[in-house]
Amino acid sequence: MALKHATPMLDELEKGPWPSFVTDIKRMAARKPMCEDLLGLLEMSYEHKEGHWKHGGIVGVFGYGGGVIGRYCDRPDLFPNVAHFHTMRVNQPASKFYSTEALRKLCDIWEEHGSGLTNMHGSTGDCILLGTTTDQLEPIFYRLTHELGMDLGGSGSNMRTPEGCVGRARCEWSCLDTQDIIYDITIKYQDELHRPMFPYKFKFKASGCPNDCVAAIARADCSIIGTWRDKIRIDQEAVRAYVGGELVPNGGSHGFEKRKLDIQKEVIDLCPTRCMEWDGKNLKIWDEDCTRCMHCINVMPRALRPGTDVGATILCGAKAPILEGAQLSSVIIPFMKMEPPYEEFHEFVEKMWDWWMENGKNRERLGELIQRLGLREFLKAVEVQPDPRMINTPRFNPYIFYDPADVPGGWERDAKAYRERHHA
Amino acid sequence: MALKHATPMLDELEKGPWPSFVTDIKRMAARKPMCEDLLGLLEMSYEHKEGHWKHGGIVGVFGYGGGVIGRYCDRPDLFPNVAHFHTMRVNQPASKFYSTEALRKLCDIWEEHGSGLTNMHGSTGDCILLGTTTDQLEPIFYRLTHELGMDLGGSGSNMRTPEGCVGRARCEWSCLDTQDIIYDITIKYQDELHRPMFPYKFKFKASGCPNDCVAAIARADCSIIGTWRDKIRIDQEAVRAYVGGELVPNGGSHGFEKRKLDIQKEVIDLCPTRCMEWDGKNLKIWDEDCTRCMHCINVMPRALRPGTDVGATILCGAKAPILEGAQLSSVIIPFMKMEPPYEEFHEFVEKMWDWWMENGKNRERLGELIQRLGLREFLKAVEVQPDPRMINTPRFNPYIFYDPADVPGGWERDAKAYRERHHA
Amino acid sequence: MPFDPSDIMKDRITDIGPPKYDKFFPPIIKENYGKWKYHEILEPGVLVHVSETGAEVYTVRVGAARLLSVDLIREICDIADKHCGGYVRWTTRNNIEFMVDDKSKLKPLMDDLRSRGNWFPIGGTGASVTNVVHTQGWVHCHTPAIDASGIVKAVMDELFEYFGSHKLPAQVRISLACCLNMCGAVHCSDIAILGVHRKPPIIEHERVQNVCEIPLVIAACPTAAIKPKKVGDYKSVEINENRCMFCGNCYTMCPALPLADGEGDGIALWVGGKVSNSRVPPKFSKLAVPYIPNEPPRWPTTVQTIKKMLETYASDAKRYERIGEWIERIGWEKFFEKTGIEFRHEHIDDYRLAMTTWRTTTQFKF
Amino acid sequence: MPFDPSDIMKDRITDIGPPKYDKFFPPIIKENYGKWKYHEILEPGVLVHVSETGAEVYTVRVGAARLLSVDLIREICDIADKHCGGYVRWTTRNNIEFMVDDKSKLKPLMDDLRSRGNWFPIGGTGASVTNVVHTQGWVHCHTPAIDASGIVKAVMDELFEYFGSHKLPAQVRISLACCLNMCGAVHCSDIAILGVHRKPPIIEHERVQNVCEIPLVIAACPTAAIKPKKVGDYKSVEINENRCMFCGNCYTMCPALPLADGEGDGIALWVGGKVSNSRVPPKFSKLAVPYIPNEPPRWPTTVQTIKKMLETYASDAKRYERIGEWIERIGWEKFFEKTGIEFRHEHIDDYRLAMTTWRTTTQFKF
Ligand code: SRM
Ligand code: SRM
Ligand code: SRM
Ligand code: SRM
Ligand code: SF4
Ligand code: SF4
Ligand code: SF4
Ligand code: SF4
Ligand code: SF4
Ligand code: SF4
Ligand code: SF4
Ligand code: SF4
Repeated sequence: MALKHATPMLDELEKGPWPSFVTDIKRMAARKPMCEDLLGLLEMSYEHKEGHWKHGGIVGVFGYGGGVIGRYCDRPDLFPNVAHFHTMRVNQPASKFYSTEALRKLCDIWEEHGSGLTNMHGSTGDCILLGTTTDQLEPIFYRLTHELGMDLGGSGSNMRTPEGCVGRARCEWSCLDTQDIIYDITIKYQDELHRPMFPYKFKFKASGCPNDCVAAIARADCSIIGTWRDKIRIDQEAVRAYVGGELVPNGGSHGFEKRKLDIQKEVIDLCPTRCMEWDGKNLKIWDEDCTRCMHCINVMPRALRPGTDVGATILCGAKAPILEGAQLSSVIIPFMKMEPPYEEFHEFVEKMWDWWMENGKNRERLGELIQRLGLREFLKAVEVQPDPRMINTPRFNPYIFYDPADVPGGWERDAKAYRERHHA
Repeated sequence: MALKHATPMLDELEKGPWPSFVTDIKRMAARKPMCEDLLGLLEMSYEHKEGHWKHGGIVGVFGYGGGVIGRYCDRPDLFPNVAHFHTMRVNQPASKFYSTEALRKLCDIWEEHGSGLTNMHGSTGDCILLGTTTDQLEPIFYRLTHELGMDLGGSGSNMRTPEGCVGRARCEWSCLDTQDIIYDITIKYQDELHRPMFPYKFKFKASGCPNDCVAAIARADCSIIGTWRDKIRIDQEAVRAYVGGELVPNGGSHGFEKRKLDIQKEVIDLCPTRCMEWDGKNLKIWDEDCTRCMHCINVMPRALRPGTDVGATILCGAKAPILEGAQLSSVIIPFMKMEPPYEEFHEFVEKMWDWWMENGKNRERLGELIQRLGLREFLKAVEVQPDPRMINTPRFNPYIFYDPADVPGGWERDAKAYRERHHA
Repeated sequence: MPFDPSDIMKDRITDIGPPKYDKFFPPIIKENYGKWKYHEILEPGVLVHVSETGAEVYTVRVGAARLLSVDLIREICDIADKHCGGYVRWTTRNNIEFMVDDKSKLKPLMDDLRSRGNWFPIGGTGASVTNVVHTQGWVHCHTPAIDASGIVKAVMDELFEYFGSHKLPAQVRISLACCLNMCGAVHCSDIAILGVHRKPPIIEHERVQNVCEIPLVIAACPTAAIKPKKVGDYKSVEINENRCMFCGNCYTMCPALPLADGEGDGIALWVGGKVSNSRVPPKFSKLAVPYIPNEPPRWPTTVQTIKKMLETYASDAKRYERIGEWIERIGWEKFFEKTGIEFRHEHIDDYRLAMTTWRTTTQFKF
Repeated sequence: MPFDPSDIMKDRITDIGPPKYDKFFPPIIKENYGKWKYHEILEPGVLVHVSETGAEVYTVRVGAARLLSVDLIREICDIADKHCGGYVRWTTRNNIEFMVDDKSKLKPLMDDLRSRGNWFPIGGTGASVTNVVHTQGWVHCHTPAIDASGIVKAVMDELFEYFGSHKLPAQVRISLACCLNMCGAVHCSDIAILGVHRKPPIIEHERVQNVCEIPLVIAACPTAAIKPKKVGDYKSVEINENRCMFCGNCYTMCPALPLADGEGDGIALWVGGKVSNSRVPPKFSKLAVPYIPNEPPRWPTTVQTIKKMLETYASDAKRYERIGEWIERIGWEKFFEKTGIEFRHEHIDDYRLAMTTWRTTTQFKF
């Protein structure tokens, strides 16, 4: 069936082995005028090498300050069906397992009320419903909550939809119940998720181990990363099996042929702290020097496992570049046990938010505020003692804000006595 | 002989195995009232835990804007002989070789006209005459120039006294004639050394090799460090002699007993680029990967030597912390041949100074100016092409000042055409 | 009680959050939650996880465009219903994972997937190029300098062989963000594709005072390039173009300052970032290529430059070495030499932390 | 023509610079300039350099206070005349080097040096603590927070055994600067002793306008803590004490803002810097101990803390590892644990590049 707009450039994107979003949209376009116009608009963008969307106005569902991104096209004259093309962010179930039953229902709702196009998933983690009109927002919301038990995710100066890695659901290394932690945060802070109260957005992400499969350290204002405090568990026999070529190194990441693992070169020499030794029969790890980087475990998953005294390292401040340049999260709490009801963690979160809300400027992320006021102020606010694990290196500039409380007489000076000792 | 002031605290510094400056000053104090009062004043500082010198006024020799640091004591009532206690900076001969004849003459002049106390040497490199009165400055200067052929060094917003390592005079590794380079700079830029014309101080230092025995990279606005472009010279027999225990590793720096060098552990594993291999008989160096760190040469001085295609890496910008924090010098010219008459180097220096004088604010060191305006501007000024050797890593922030010359139409925008394509 | 547009508060449910995660766990996952013992990749895209109980779950990972129609999702559901007991999941990089609880179910599942044209390419595990994390581009956002989905498609077509194989020295994570806001958080990717503007904003003086809060606009500029200015009768702003580095933050705050420009905009490529703490700490990606023009529909220069970087890496790096680790070992001077990419002034940082990127040692390679 | 105070321009010689270096080279140096082939340390403080010509020069390095009287210099000249053909040199770290051109001259020279009390300790080569580079302190400067020569004497007395031996894992360079101006450029030392103030300046309102240029004073403050202020009739300044980090730059510009305070001032210790490019690039020294009070005349806490750091390093580091390399290997958390030094908020940077010092990885040791 011929579509309304010719799309010679987009058609080029139907070629090649990777699944084509163009083919997919075209399929929908046959019965969805919104999709037809979207293709036309996109083709025009390809010609102009410029996008054709305007700033979104404030649209949303009643009582929520987030969850919908308003979007209007700048050529409604040509593409009336995408004149309005708002996005709804549906809060995904933690780590994105779905029953087909739920998914199909979601599809039905969306086909009825919107474009029928989605993003599975948005970068933050939401299940994104891409393109609808203002009048459809409330009906969709109603049906989501009533029929699916689903709710909207975050946008604006809110807590954003938290997300975690697959964790204990299907990974042997997880030191955390990532799903449960994410679910707990999401539920406990529904108000913060839906109603803007912060200086800017705030993101949580949780990875079960330092491999950080959800990229928490790069993109969450508060990154929760699983770790352990005791020893790596070693199965010496399995180590020997790797060395002997009976097991495939790195779980097959580099190929599946059985080959002898060169344990010295592939493991010991790549250990960042060089805290391992292989004497030809046994592997020794000096765990007190291990920085739990995961490399050895990654390479020998059947021989090595994280310890059992598990918990999280809490790091704060990651964000994209706007304004001061991108930041990674920094260690704030080297180790915290993470067990329900997560009280210690909640207390930390609330102290952190209080400080941020009190001191943060408009559009200032937590990481930028810490930069501006100093890590010291943040630690004071969250009542955490300074620890060398928070830094890569102590300061190298001599510009120290000494605390007057530590100085005899504080900042008081006796100018007269001074000039008695030192004539001007 | 009893001295005028009791110095019970300073007397404690006459004990112990290290040579005592107190004993030394006391010896002079017997015939030099200035030294007597200096001891008294210093003892008072020890009591107060505060120094007792005031800011220096502008004192100097006629026609020079530097070379003398004025100094007045803040208790002339108690210590009249050090009421004035100016310092003269005498430009040392490059790398500080002296004939006793010259030294004795210097001592005689200084005993006659000043305190008889010196610093051998100041941190910059000068031979420092410590403590005299204003009226003695001209006579000293006259006698220095006439009797010794010596001149004052730098202070204030001048070029400062340049200095180099011992270099080819007594070191087998020197890739440069450090003395000659230092002498050349010093003589060529006498005007800049003596008469303030810069925004602030400017320092040159030259080390013959990357061991940098004059700490040029840490404390010279322009650091000249010898290096080579070809291959490390290897004497394989001598390598074997080290491995065999016939030669003492590291020239004896770690003890003199003959012992077998563990070449793998002590050399190859410590090579920062791991560009060496020892097959039990021969040492192979992949020179294209060598970063000329000197370690292997340091450890096996009888087996390895720098190459013969020698020259300098020129780095700029080192300085102490005031104001922006300390800086190390950064690579500006990866390699420059340094042979008399050093024209290429002079041209570079003059372009650098011109840019600094034109753009530098009062009390802004070159390194800070480069920080403020960007390395790009500096490179343009000195007409050097960007080179990855100038950086440890390319930028990681996306804030790029694209050059309008590279953009079709430059910064011109056609607002009307834009709004024809995009309705507001 | 269906939705009643005249009384939206009726039966209103709010703040319920997402369904509890385990509601959607397949039984094998629920039963073995926290009990997994080890895993193995059986072939590219196919994982087995073995539980302490002896149970096994087989996962088939397939690549997908992130933009999916409900039709395609329904097809995914069909497959999941047929083979996986009605469950499916998405990964953090937008791949789809089908899981079966018995080895015997694996082949039928894979055969089915392979029978459906090229919709479900199997791969993305281990030392591969997995799916490209990306953003909206011209499909939905108002600030992009480039498209997203189209570039991703063109790149993945070209690198397809690396998706379904384990031939690389280590995993390679490619991301795309269509403007400096970097929604994909591409700043820590092995290879990042970033949309950049290169012309300062147009200032629509007649509109500024109506559609923008001038003080917020001024505060938005990281380099303080924007100042208030009266233009005729209009309260507006002026921009010191020499200080503009095209970040677009002013446009975010003010629609009367459009930056997009077909001629000016394009792509910057970044390399060597990583997220995992494995071996070396997480790293930012660094600038590789300052600018490549937008070349729709298939962006050949971008695609070929990425391929060249990837293959240079593939042939030069040691096993386990991520791109950033490889470059740090050989040095940036060698990276530029080996890839043939020109080193230009744009590579030299001149923002806040610029000084920390300069080479303050004589250690470098000729 | 002796100097004529009534006519200083008569016969005036200016701008001649220093004597040409080779005028003062001993013959063995002149003859073998650029021909040296290798060297060896025969015992601590004694070097031989061998020329391609076969010639040898033996150097005896002796420690010295940097502050020397002309009497002591004359004694040095006596020794040089007797043994070294009338030549002597100083090193870049203020040691004295006596050179002889024949092995037979070595023992007489060393015997002579040793016969002169403790004035000429032999050492400072190889894996030793060599002389302490330092600055003026209370002997000459107007801005110091501490003395220089006295502390150096106390430290070297305590570490004396390490000067005349090669027992350390590598060379250890100790430096001292008596204020944040850091004239010794101590910022890249294995161990740095730094004088610090801890009270904001006194403001002598009556004097400010007479002795200072107020705009320069204001510009001098790195944290913009200083503002102009009228106090009664005086044009003066006010200081936001919360922003003061005691750098003293305002006092450099204005004598009416004294910072020195017997109770407030003291020493900060820094570790792990280096200058050479050997193995690892040059490094800045990092804060080890934020504050130790001034304890004249022998600064016992400072001396003992340095000794403790040095000996912890000596017993823990591998051969060739400079202090900074050792710390980077074991991690700062272990440095603080092993030395027993308390980690405090002062260690956490809060200046311009602070962010670059934070730990952005889960890699650390418990
Ligand atoms: C939809 C999504 C991109 C996608 O295609 O997946 C997205 C889209 C937008 N982001 Fe984002 N961001 C999205 C995840 C991110 C992420 C990634 C993450 O959350 O892990 C980041 C980087 C991490 C971070 O938060 O810093 C991100 C950093 C930004 C920024 C820069 C923020 C900063 O502090 O640097 C902006 C600009 C702003 O806030 O003004 C921004 C702004 C926007 C806006 C709202 C545009 C704007 O300027 O108002 C985009 C709306 C696009 C549209 O039309 O739908 N978006 N944004 C992602 C949200 C989907 C979801 O809910 O799952
Ligand atoms: C004498 C000497 C210290 C010594 O005991 O050896 C010295 C002494 C002074 N220096 Fe220095 N500096 C001396 C070498 C240095 C060095 C080391 C070097 O040159 O290798 C540095 C660090 C490198 C550098 O240049 O950055 C140095 C960095 C400073 C600074 C900080 C400059 C900066 O940009 O951070 C100041 C403050 C200033 O200039 O206002 C300073 C200022 C001073 C003043 C003039 C005090 C002042 O604020 O006006 C001191 C006069 C002391 C006096 O009463 O004699 N001095 N000064 C050194 C010169 C002797 C010589 O000529 O040989
Ligand atoms: C499914 C997924 C988690 C999820 O919640 O969805 C996942 C799953 C696994 N990851 Fe991951 N990782 C997943 C995203 C990530 C990410 C995040 C990202 O790419 O945005 C990272 C950090 C990337 C980075 O560093 O830039 C990540 C870094 C790792 C690493 C560290 C590799 C390294 O050497 O740096 C491992 C260990 C390994 O592969 O040896 C790992 C290992 C694993 C294991 C083997 C864990 C396990 O025992 O099950 C899983 C299969 C690996 C595989 O595919 O080869 N996973 N993994 C994600 C799949 C994404 C995809 O579709 O391609
Ligand atoms: C005499 C002197 C040069 C001068 O012009 O005066 C000198 C002379 C030599 N240095 Fe040096 N260095 C001298 C100051 C330095 C400095 C500067 C400083 O300390 O302020 C450095 C940089 C220090 C730093 O990195 O912080 C320096 C870093 C080196 C190194 C690199 C060591 C390392 O592993 O980092 C070597 C190589 C070695 O020792 O193996 C070296 C090696 C040498 C050799 C072996 C060179 C040679 O072949 O003759 C000389 C005898 C070494 C010895 O004493 O053990 N020299 N050397 C300086 C003696 C200072 C003193 O009295 O103690
Ligand atoms: S972050 Fe760790 S626990 Fe989570 S999925 Fe990745 S490897 Fe497993
Ligand atoms: S986890 Fe990392 S640091 Fe720890 S032993 Fe294994 S490789 Fe070494
Ligand atoms: S810097 Fe190099 S050439 Fe100069 S003295 Fe030191 S080791 Fe020799
Ligand atoms: S000089 Fe340094 S980098 Fe070069 S081969 Fe020797 S140890 Fe390696
Ligand atoms: S990266 Fe920029 S253009 Fe792309 S979706 Fe995010 S805000 Fe929009
Ligand atoms: S694009 Fe960025 S730098 Fe340019 S004017 Fe706007 S906010 Fe400022
Ligand atoms: S460090 Fe400070 S106090 Fe010491 S000499 Fe230099 S300027 Fe004076
Ligand atoms: S001491 Fe430094 S920080 Fe304090 S007021 Fe003076 S210049 Fe400012």
